[in-house]
Amino acid sequence: MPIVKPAPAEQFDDMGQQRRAVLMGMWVFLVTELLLFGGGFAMFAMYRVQHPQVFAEAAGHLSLPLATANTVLLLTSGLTMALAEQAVEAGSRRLTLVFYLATMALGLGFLGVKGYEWYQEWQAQLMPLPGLVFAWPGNESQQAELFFNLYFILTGLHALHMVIGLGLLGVMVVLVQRWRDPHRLTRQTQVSGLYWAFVDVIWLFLFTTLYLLGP
Amino acid sequence: MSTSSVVDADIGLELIPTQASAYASQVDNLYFVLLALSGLLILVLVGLIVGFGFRYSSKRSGERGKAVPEKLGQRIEIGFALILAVSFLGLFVWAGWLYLNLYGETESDFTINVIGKQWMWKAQHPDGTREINTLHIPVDQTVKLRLTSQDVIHSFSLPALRLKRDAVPGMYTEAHFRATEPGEYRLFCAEYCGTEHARMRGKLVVLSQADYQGWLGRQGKGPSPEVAGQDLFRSYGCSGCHQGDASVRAPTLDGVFGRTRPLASGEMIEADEAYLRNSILQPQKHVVAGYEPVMPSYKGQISEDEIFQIIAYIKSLPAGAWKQSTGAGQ
Amino acid sequence: MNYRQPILIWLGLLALLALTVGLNVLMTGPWRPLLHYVIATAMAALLMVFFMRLRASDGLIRLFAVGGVLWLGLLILITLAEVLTR
Amino acid sequence: MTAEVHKHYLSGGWSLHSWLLTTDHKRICWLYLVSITGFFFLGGIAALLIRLELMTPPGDFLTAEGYNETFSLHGIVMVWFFLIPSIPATLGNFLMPMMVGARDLAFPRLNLLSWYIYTLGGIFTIVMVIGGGVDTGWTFYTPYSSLFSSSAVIAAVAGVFIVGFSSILTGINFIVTTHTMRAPGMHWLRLPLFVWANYATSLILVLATPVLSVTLLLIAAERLLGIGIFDPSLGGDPLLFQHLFWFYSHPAVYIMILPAMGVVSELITCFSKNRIFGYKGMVLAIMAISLFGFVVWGHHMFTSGQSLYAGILFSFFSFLVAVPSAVKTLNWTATLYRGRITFTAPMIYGLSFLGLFAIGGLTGIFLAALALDVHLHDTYFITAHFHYIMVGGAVTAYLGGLHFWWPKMTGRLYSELWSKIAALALFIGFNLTFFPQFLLGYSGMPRRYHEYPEAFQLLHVMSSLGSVVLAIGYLLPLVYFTWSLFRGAPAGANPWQAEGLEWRTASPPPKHNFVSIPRVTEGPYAYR
Repeated sequence: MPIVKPAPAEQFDDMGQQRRAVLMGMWVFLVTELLLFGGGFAMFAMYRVQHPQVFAEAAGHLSLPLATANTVLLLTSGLTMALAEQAVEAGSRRLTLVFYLATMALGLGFLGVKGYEWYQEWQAQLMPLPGLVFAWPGNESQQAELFFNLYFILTGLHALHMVIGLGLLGVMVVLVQRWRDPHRLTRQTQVSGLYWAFVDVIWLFLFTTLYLLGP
Repeated sequence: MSTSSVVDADIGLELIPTQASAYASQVDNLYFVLLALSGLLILVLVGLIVGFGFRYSSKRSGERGKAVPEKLGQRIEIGFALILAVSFLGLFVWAGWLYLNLYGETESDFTINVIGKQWMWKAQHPDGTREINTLHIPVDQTVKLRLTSQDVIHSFSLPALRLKRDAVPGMYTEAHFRATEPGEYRLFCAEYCGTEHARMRGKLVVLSQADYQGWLGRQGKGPSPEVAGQDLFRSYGCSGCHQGDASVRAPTLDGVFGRTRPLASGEMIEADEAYLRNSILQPQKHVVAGYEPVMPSYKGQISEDEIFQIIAYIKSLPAGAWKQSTGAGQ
Repeated sequence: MNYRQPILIWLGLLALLALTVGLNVLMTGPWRPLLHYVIATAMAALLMVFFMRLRASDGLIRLFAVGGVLWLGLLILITLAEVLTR
Repeated sequence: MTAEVHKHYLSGGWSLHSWLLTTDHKRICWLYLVSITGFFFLGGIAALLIRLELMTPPGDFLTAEGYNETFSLHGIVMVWFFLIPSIPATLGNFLMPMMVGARDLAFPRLNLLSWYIYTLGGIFTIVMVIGGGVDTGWTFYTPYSSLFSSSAVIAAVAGVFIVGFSSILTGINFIVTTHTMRAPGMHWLRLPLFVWANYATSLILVLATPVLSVTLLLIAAERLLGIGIFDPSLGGDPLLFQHLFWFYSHPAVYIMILPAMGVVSELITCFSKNRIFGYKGMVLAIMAISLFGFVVWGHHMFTSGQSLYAGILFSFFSFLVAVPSAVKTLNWTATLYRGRITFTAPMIYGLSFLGLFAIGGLTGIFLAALALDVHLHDTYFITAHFHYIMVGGAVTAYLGGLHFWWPKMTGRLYSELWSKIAALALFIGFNLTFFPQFLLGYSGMPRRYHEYPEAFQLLHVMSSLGSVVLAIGYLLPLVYFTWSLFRGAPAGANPWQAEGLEWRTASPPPKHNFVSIPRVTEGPYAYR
């Protein structure tokens, strides 16, 4: 493979400066993402203390086994992504590709399970959308509806981030396939890895907040 | 568009609105102190700018002397900040104390229920008299306002009393006042609430106590809220579970108001208006210890008006009232 | 390549997950939610420090990460405090 | 000076391609300038319609719906499409890299993207809002916006949501640039206050905007899908929206005023030829304002039914946050002491800012005082107060900054006489418009009223007349700035004898700002 002499983009003095800038930019972006979800968490917290019983009861209607399986999938994809970062630094195109594809497969698996879970909730008539019947088996149907609204919005927003992440990985697979500028690829892989791990972190708190605060 | 339906109080422009209560004059005092302080600061600022502008204009040549040394500059900054902070602290305490007087718990002589709806104010007096967009109250009585809304957020604004309180759907808010000056004053909706927001206004009429009684007498009044509430209590089927033999399934409600009740969750809660309202609309929220959460919600079936009346009825029941009446019936 | 460290971290994460789910099934009482959040925070910390390489990053980036969490805490704490004292 | 002529950033050509695909921060500044000016005059027309309606007590010129839509348009456009991006996206974009001694921002393509997001989002909103009408006010309070309004709320909310991304990207760019792109020797305590102010602003943009985004997203979801989040009939909390909204929108006020403070610091030092009084104090004050600004949001909710304890806490912090602003005013004034003051147009704007900002700030104290706020909340007193801060403060500083850096941006000088006339017209017109509104407010007149009791007419008429003077004051610069582009005298590198890295390069600057990256050896404002 030809060795490309790394050159920074024209606004930077050297590679070190560019690397610092790119990583810092990504981290600041992740902070904004954190606060985007944070608004959702704040809402949930506020309603959780206002309607503690119904919210606990509603959490009991979600599928803990499926969510746990999903958490395992996502944590494992975090591992493969971390390995992909190592592989690209080690300069192994084949291994990088393998780990990228594994990460994508695990991510797709997560979305599949999530979709199945939504399907189950739809079947159980717990999906509060217009045109659908919302049949809550317990008391205080309205407050339960509030819980499920928040549940679908938060998990939906997270799934949207997963889809964006998968798109990003897809682009990266193509770039790794071409293997033009390894320095640049390393930087790009690190940034994608940060995003992917961040989506993991958000899921951990969603999992805790939505599934584990049951009765 | 005609303006005939809006009744404004007939008063001219008052830069300081009539002080219709002792509280109003206290708020004004705070206002005057702040005006004086701001005036002084602005005067000093403008004085300095104009003074420096002349004295140090670039058209005047000559040496300017040394700049202020950094140490001294820092002392000036810190000193200024401290003086401001201390005077702000005083203002904060003063204003906060007045605020607690307005909104906090106080003994009141009677309560007026106010409901905001697009685009009118509905008020109900303790004896059941109702009025729209006008509020009559007697002078020298502590009046408690209990506000809510049946659609969007409104705000009940009485400038002459320096009083304003939002009427929020799904919530009770409170404020109280003691008017000291008979007269007619303005009443506004201050929170933007939709198309006819600007027409959601009317007047506050403060009457002498005798005139107030006279005014009440002239109104074709309906049944008092307690009586109306009792009827509603039956027609909504509340009595079926809460009264008589069935009261094993649901707690009896005579004398419940103001008592502290143990909940199934182990907490204690005081049975105030907000609690009673919640119990009608979200019965499972605070289930009393020893009872099953079986009561259905009345949300969507009962209006805010009717809830006020049922609460009035429950409040009017002394402890043991039902036992006596059933006992007498045997 | 160094497989050891990432795999150890991953095993640690799975163990913590098993712990928190186990607690959910077995334990009751008011302290449980707190434990769940402690475990979630520990897992997030593992992810951030190792997979997101916070350990190797310069101090400034760590400051941003911590700052973001603090700000979120501010939002949640103050709104909750308001609701609970209403 | 050598006779050598550098190719400057404008000489790269005038093709559409060279503008719409540029990544040069200086050209992007011009793109922003054009969009922002468009939005400003649109919002201004709405303001004039409002003032015209309020000349007479009954609602005779506009219908109730028409009036409500007009003030909503005015608020939405002015807050989100003008004030928030105004100084950072134009002057900040042009100057941040030059002031830290860099060739460009850290992410030039992101910078261009953020202009596209801003402009397309803005045009989308305007088309939808003018076409469909939105009558919620810029605050979108629920449940009115989510359940009751029958206007194009979704479109407006979507537009603001999109523009939020533009703010976030600009914020990230400025933060990273300040941290990583400083020239050799440019350490933190040598940064001009303008850079500090924009840095602090960017922190707020990054931390607050996402919370607004998710909140607006939920309003859209509630209207579109019927997914109730703020719906009281589901047990939703009506105050929740206000908390989340003001968590962004109060700090947003500092997004508008902090860059203005930065501009004024540059103006006053340059035209009194003096070092800034208390540089460290100023830096500390900027950072304190931006961070403390996050814990005062509840002062918009004193009458709302929030907990009394929370009210007291928020009031306390609101008093506190006023202290650093006051210290800054002291420092600006003290900077005049023993200086050599010239009353150029930028300086007149700077001094106007001092007076107007002081009035706006002091009336803020009235509103932090709990009991007084209860009386003044949602009246014209509030309207007057925030216009003193946002128009008297932010817009005045924005214009002052434009006048100051115009020669740098274009290489041309504008008419001195006309610029002074415009600055004075603005000062007089502004006070005539908004001072009567303080009086209206204390006498009880609520805001957002399209008709009102006759007693208030006199003050309303004064305010409306003032707004005409104000409008002329805003139109004048448009004329003489345009004129100067073609006929203005060449400005030279440093027409004001100002200090600062941006004045050490040619006007207009070369493509990469400096012929060689400067080495910084002393702090800013080395005037003495």
